[in-house]
Amino acid sequence: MNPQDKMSLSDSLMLVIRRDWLLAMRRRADVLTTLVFFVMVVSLFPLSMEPDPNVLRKIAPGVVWVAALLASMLSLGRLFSADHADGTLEQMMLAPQPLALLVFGKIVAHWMLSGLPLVLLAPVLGLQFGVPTEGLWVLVAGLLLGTPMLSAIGAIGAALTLGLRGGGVLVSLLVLPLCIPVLIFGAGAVDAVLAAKSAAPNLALLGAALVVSLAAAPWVAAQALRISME
Amino acid sequence: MSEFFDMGGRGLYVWGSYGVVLLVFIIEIWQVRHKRKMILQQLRSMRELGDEE
Amino acid sequence: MLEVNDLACSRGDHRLFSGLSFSLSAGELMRIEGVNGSGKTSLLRALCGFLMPDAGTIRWRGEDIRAQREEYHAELVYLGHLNAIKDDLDARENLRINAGMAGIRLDGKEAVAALRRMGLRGRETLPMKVLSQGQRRRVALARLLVGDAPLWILDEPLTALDVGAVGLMQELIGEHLARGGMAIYTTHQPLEVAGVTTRRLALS
Amino acid sequence: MAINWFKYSAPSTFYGLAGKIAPWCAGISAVLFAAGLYIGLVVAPTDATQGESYRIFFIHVPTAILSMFLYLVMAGYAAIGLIFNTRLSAMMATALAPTGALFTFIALWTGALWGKPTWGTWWVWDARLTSELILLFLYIGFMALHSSIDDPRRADRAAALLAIVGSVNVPIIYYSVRWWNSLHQGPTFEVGRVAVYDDTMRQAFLLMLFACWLYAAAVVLWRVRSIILERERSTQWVAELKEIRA
Repeated sequence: MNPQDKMSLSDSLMLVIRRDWLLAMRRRADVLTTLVFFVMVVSLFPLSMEPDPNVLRKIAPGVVWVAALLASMLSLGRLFSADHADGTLEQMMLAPQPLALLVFGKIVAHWMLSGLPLVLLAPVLGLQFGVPTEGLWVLVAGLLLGTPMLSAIGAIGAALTLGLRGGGVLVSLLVLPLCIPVLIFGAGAVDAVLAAKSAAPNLALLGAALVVSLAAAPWVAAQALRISME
Repeated sequence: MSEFFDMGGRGLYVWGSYGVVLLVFIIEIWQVRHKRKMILQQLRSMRELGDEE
Repeated sequence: MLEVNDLACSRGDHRLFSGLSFSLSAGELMRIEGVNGSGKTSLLRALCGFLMPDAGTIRWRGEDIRAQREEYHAELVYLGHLNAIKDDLDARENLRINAGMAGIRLDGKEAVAALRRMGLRGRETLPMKVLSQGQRRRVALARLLVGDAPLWILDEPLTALDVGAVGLMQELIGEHLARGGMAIYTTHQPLEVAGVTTRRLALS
Repeated sequence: MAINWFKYSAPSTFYGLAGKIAPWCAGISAVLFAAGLYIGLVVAPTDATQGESYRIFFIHVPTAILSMFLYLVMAGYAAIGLIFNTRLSAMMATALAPTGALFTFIALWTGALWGKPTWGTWWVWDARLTSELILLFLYIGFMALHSSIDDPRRADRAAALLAIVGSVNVPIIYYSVRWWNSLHQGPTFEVGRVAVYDDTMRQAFLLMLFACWLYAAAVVLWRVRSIILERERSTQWVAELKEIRA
């Protein structure tokens, strides 16, 4: 075999991302379901109360963030389970690249398919709640920094609950408490702007947490996969 | 004495706290003892089955 | 090349086997035998590094496999009970992606050639959904034709295969051994390679 | 003289050792509880601002401290079990979880009963109570994960990893909740805050803290004995125990 036939680390990373993207495109309904769920949860809040514009504006960041959290929990079940069921995960673990790298690829793909659409849709929902423009920007910035973290931390939970009965509920039970800081800083950023304060500290903390979790979570999730595959 | 149990009108809260603690401890100790009893019983019956063979 | 020393494995708290030692060198073929539940699959999974042994060592080229995971994986092909095949993709896409996952870049032509060798001419771009179980197994086995990994670990490779495909497998393993490769497998069907004595390892 | 720690890490040795230590822990704990409750409820003076309801402090704060401490101990045992593959450490982690969760529950319950007379609400979203609530979720997650995996070794290892991830997160969660709380309500609104000005208050608090700690030790050791028997049931030494031969 020629040396140029071997794949570099970045080639393998791209392969995993492209593969998950391709598979999702063949099953677009799954991506859409998550998105519709997100919109639906957010829309339920005004219906469950007196739609006072002032109150709605106040609760908007929290509602959007909680809905984003729930929507990404919903899609976590698919992260490894299909690959586990058909044996692809075994082959992934036997790849000559570090497993953490491939897991990182899957996290990136998961975020592009379930996190990014939420980020893009969030301003529209913000407008429904009467959030002013500067608040919308901060909401998007916060979600952009926060949703990859949900995918990364979620990957750990998904790997730990691989192939278990009732894995879907269990994964939320494990992952949601760990995501609380993300929720606090993300929703806090928008709150700060709406209260005419700077959102910078919140966003800086979110950014720092993102760097740390993207560095650590793939490795931890890889260990979890090894445990679960035993 | 009744003054002690009244706790300056806050008896419900103070005794509610300590009472639940007592209850939780009793339940936990009972549960631990029960678990030990069950496992010993199980091991004994396993042993008897082993002796018959 | 592959040395197993005093290996012990268990499932949960139940011991499957212990004190297992053997070695396998270039050109050798080994068949693992034993009744259901004797730990054949567990042994193969331990050899891949999935299962942590309770005791003992597994060495590849003199070094523990856990100390050199990536290097070892580059020289290993494992085919388990599961085919690692995606229903939403076609045969060619499946093979190219699986090869890529194993670090081998495969162009469309090479993939088609490998699939044709496995007797899948005309099925290369059909969605996997419409293929039969035996044909899916053939797509999975096509992984053996790409790359040059010396160690093959095959768990029941003949499941769902017809007589023709079994003959093809015997041929493929023979070629692999002639190249200096080695293979270790389990099977409930007869699988003999002409001119090679199969070593047998019985698990009790 | 060097102590052979590995000897005590064998489940068979530890089973006997735990059986000897546990009654002592329980006995001392009972004495300390009696002394602590007497000083805390009878001797210690009434608080000037909060009245008698501050006496919940003597049980709320020790259980809150221990609930966090037990989580860290649990994560520590879990980490040792994961790294060195020692079976006993994993069993200890499993035995610690229910007691930790119960202490968390007590801290929450007593916190609520403190909030009502002091601020007029059953629940305040202050840093300590909120962190306790999240801690309870973490404990429940640990136990739920452990019990939903059939293979005991996988269960030990998966739950251990979760506990380690959780213990890294506990301080982050605590400080993020604190920071969020300081932005919204101000730091004055914290359950468990008492100006300790009297020596008897300090004594009662320390007595109760050690009493709770020893109670936890006793219960965990008793529980781990059952877990050891359950997990080692097929071994020779279990079959030879006199409590089973009897």
